[in-house]
Amino acid sequence: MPEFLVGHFFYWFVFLLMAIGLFGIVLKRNLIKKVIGMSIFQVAIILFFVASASKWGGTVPVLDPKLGVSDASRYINPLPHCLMLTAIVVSVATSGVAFALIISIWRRYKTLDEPELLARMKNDPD
Amino acid sequence: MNPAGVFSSLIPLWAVLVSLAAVPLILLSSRRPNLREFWTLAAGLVKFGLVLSLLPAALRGQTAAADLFEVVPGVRLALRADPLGVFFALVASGLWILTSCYSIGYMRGLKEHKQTRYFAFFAVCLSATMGIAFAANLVTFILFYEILTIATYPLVIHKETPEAVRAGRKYLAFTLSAGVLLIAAAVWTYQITGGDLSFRPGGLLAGTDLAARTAVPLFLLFLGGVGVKSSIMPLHSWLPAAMVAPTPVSALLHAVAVVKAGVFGMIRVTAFVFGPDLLRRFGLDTVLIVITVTTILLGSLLALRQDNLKRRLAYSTISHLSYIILAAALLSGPALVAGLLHLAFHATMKITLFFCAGAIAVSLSRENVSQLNGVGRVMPWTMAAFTIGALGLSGLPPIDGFVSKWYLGAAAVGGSRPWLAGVLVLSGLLNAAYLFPIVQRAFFRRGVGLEGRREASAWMVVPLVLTALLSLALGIYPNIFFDLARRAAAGIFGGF
Amino acid sequence: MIPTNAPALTPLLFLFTGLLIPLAAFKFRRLAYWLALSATAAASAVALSNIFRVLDGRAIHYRFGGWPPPIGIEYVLDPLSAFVTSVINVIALIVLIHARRTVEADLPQGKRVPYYALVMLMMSGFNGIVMTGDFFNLYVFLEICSLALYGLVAVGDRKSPVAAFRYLVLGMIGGCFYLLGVGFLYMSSGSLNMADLKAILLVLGPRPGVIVALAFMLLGFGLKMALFPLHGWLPDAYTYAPTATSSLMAPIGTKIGAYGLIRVLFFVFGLQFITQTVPVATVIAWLSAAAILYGSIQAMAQDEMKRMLAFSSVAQVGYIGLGIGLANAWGLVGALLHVLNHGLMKACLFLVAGNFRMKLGHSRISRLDQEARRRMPWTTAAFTLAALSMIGLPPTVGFFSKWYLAWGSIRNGSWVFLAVILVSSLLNAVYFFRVVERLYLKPADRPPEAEKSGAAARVRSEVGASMLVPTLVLAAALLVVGLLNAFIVKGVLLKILPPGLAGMNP
Amino acid sequence: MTRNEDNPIITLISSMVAPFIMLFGLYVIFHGHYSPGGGFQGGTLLAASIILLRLALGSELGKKQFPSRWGTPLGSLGVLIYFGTGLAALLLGGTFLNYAFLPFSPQASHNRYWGILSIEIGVGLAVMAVLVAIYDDLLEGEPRA
Repeated sequence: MPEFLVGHFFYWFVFLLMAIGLFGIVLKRNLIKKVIGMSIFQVAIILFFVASASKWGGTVPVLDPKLGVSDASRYINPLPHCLMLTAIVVSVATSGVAFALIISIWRRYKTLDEPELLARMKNDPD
Repeated sequence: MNPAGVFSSLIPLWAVLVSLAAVPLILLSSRRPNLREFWTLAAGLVKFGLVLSLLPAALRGQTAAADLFEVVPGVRLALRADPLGVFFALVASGLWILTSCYSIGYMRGLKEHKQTRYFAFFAVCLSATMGIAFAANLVTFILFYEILTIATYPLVIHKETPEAVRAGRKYLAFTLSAGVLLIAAAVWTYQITGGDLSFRPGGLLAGTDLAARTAVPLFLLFLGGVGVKSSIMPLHSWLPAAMVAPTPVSALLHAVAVVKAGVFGMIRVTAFVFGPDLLRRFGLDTVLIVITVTTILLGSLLALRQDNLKRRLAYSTISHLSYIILAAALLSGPALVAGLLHLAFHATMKITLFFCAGAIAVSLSRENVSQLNGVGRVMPWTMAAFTIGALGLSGLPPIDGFVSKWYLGAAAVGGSRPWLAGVLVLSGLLNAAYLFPIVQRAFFRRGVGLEGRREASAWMVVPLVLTALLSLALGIYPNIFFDLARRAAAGIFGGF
Repeated sequence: MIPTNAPALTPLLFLFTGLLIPLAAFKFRRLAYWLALSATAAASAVALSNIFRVLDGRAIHYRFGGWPPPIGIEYVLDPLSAFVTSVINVIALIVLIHARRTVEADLPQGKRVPYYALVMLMMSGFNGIVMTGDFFNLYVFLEICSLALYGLVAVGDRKSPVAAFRYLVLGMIGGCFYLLGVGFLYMSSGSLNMADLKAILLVLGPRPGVIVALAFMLLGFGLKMALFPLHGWLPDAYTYAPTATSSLMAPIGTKIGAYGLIRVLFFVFGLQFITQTVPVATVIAWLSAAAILYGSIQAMAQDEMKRMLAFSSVAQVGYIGLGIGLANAWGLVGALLHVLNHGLMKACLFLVAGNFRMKLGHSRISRLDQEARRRMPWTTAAFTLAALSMIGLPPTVGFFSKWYLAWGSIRNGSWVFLAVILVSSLLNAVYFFRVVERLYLKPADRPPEAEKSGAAARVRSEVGASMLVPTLVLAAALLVVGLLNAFIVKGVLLKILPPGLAGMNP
Repeated sequence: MTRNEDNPIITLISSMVAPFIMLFGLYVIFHGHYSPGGGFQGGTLLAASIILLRLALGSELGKKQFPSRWGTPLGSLGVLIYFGTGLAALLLGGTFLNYAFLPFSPQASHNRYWGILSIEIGVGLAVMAVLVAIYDDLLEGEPRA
């Protein structure tokens, strides 16, 4: 059991981050804080991928003349990093859209507090 | 009806399509009522002619088949004018012509609104009825069955009063639920037979080894599906409600086309899907007999209590429809012949009665039985026709109702259930009890407020006299229908 | 050129147009719409012709950048992807024809060009999702179309940014769950290529990592396709989005989730895995059954037509999910046919709602009456036909989806599902006839002034041809596709089914 | 953001640093195809330099250098460069983005080299433009700082 816990430590770390993110998304009343929660959530997954690529004794996956190309096991897997580059772009875009939405919500309802927002929406005829 | 007797022909298809083709014409000529009614009548005549042209082959036991295309893998959209189908089509299309004439008089007499919509949907209904008559398999049957359901709805709510809207909702609630059950039953059958849904004399499921726990629920699903339109007893209450529709609708659809489509479906289910053997094996025929006997007696009793003439006739219809189902449930050739005869003959008689009710409503604005005192004096033709219909429904010779009831009684006695003959006699008495007082009031009581009232227009009186004469004529000379019914029954039960 | 590049053509075409529109509109503002329309038309043509390319059952593989899979990204044109792209592109084409006037009415001048650019990006995303054979690439396209959709929703009513924000939060979570699933899958197998993974998973069997991956991926797709109980974003988004967006989203958007489910469940994990090893199919089926009932019941309570249609979409997605969850041939055929059918029906209904909004200024059911019908007889007729189809009356398409789904249920002996399917058609009847009845029978509250002056009472103010024709085309398609469904089923859908599915023969 | 004081240190330092950031961004872009770096990173650096100027000098002055209406078209253009490279490969007989088919040189390996470079340039341009556009759009309509 301890080996299981320790051996999978990065899972726990990632899940902790995800839980924090979800906590922010679900329970925080302020929309900005929700977006922060979203970012944490996305970062957790990005870290999960990056961590999955690492290994003991591996180095940066950039061609190192000293190591050559024959022994691929000396490099860590570059693929997850590439994937996460895209995921980061996605998360930037998502946050950008989220902030844009928040701004237009603010302009219309002058509040970012969710319960307050819902109350004002209810009083708002279409 | 052996496969050799099947020949390919598009006439059944045209018979279905002709009134559908009339719909756009009717809609386009909405501003010119005479032209519009011409289209209706023309379509009716052409349709009747087409059905008549199928008659000789059907009398020889041959079947005209129009295979179109596949709608569900393994099942084609197909029409087959087998003797049974031609029988039903003949009744419906023949009476449509008379009803159309009558409708013209009725709608104009009452200056009804939205007549174009009325005639258009009436034509759609007739198409659907033909489709039901000629459907070669369950999918085609369901297709037209549901079209009929929907096309009748605008006719039921024609008056657009709150009462009519309520009746329409009730009608839809019943019929759509029934459609759903029918679909379930069809899909289940499809699964059991492995993709075959063709109606087959003697039973589509006859060859399969169904267990009781499949057969009984399946039959109940079918019963629910076709039982609503044929208004067997717990499922009947939409029919009296639907009497808010204009009288020609009640006359043709709620005495002939729609309800008989349900009954016809019941015959298809019992004789062509399940088959006599299967029904007997699981005792399902007894179930059916119990239901129908209850419906016959209760329907008649309830009819006694109705003061509204059309509602009284509606309960009478409920009880008479069950005669036909009872005949089908007896699972013998003679019984089926009797049932089919009743299908045709009840149509002629009941349509007469409804026509009379409509004529009274138009010229006197009276709808209740208690208001009919002395009506016979001012509307002699109408009430004479009514009398013929009433006599026939009670089963007195020489009206055609006697013929069918006689055969039914004979079949019941000839089968193993002679007590059913007693039921028939009892219900005949009840029929007399709720119809004769009307005749008696009309002719032998003094009415008030009838001065200056006359018969309705000739558009209405002529059709109702014709249907009354037809009832009389068929009572004396029922041979064509008899032969056709024998053909149909012989296909299922073998010669007899 | 086209045959060899067929798989990549539609996503690239939309991407290209999406990029071209802002540049071209720098000078010619009006060009944006026509560029979008012609791109969609071209894509529809390509997609339809693609169907015939793969009818022999062989998939066309396309290697991006020439890299061989499993390292490179592969696009696969097989019958499933050909069918789904055809459906979404053709429906998008019809909706876009309709959209010109509603976009002009709904959006200020300055937002129209970006709007069409976003529509193109969204379509690119949809096509990419369907065509790609790579799980991570699928994620990228999923996010492309989601991002475009957030924007497309947010330009609607006053409340739309809030709806879009909620959609964004849930869509983001869905995307992340999917990505997490992909991560687990990659860690367990070392591959992201679907075909490759299929082979690997056969060897790997039900390892914990694989099961967790499947669960997360399903959660992700469920959120994106609004499968009950993950549908929370959908009603608001559909209601407050501009007409053009909701009529694109409703018929197309949810289908993508359905496609994802089918692809992952049947073509990667395989039948054995999802029915026996880890019976997720059963879970999906039960959730879908709940969705059908929940969506239908909610729809009855709605007053705003778009909102009613939104809840009805939740229910209809349930049909598709149910067909998938049945995990037999006819259930899946029903689901696939319903992808097409629901696309047609919902597009038609949303176009009708758009027509009402255009001419009456609202689409509130409680304010509809005969007056609306008198003014817009064709729109009303289209609505009625679509309503009949939603109820499932023959010969409209709705009947046949129900037929196959009911058959699939019976084959599995799942009587509960059969009952759900049948009961739901009655529920549909209740909430659609409510509207139809109003349109035809409810007397106008305020008799129009013109009524008294005779001839003028018959004033029609039907929408213009560019809006009416697409609506009617869709309505007619409901009948035509319904009658010809056996050709589609036998010609295309049966070829889609993965091998080994139970009950292939009728 | 609400305090509008000209702080000479900030103005001066950021004006001096910005060109270097930009230069470094270009370096990262142009070396992306054979060393760590590339369009994404370089584009971000370029955007950072522009946004830095906007932050430090205020929107009005900052936009002289890069008007915000350029954002979307330049972004589109950037992706179109990327897309065009891929399309060229497709039109010249390869699959989309198969650089070996590009017409830069008869040698396939050189073609890959140039192909990736053009891709990186496109991506860099797009990332820069889009990030600046996001910044500008979010600021749009704010009361002037």
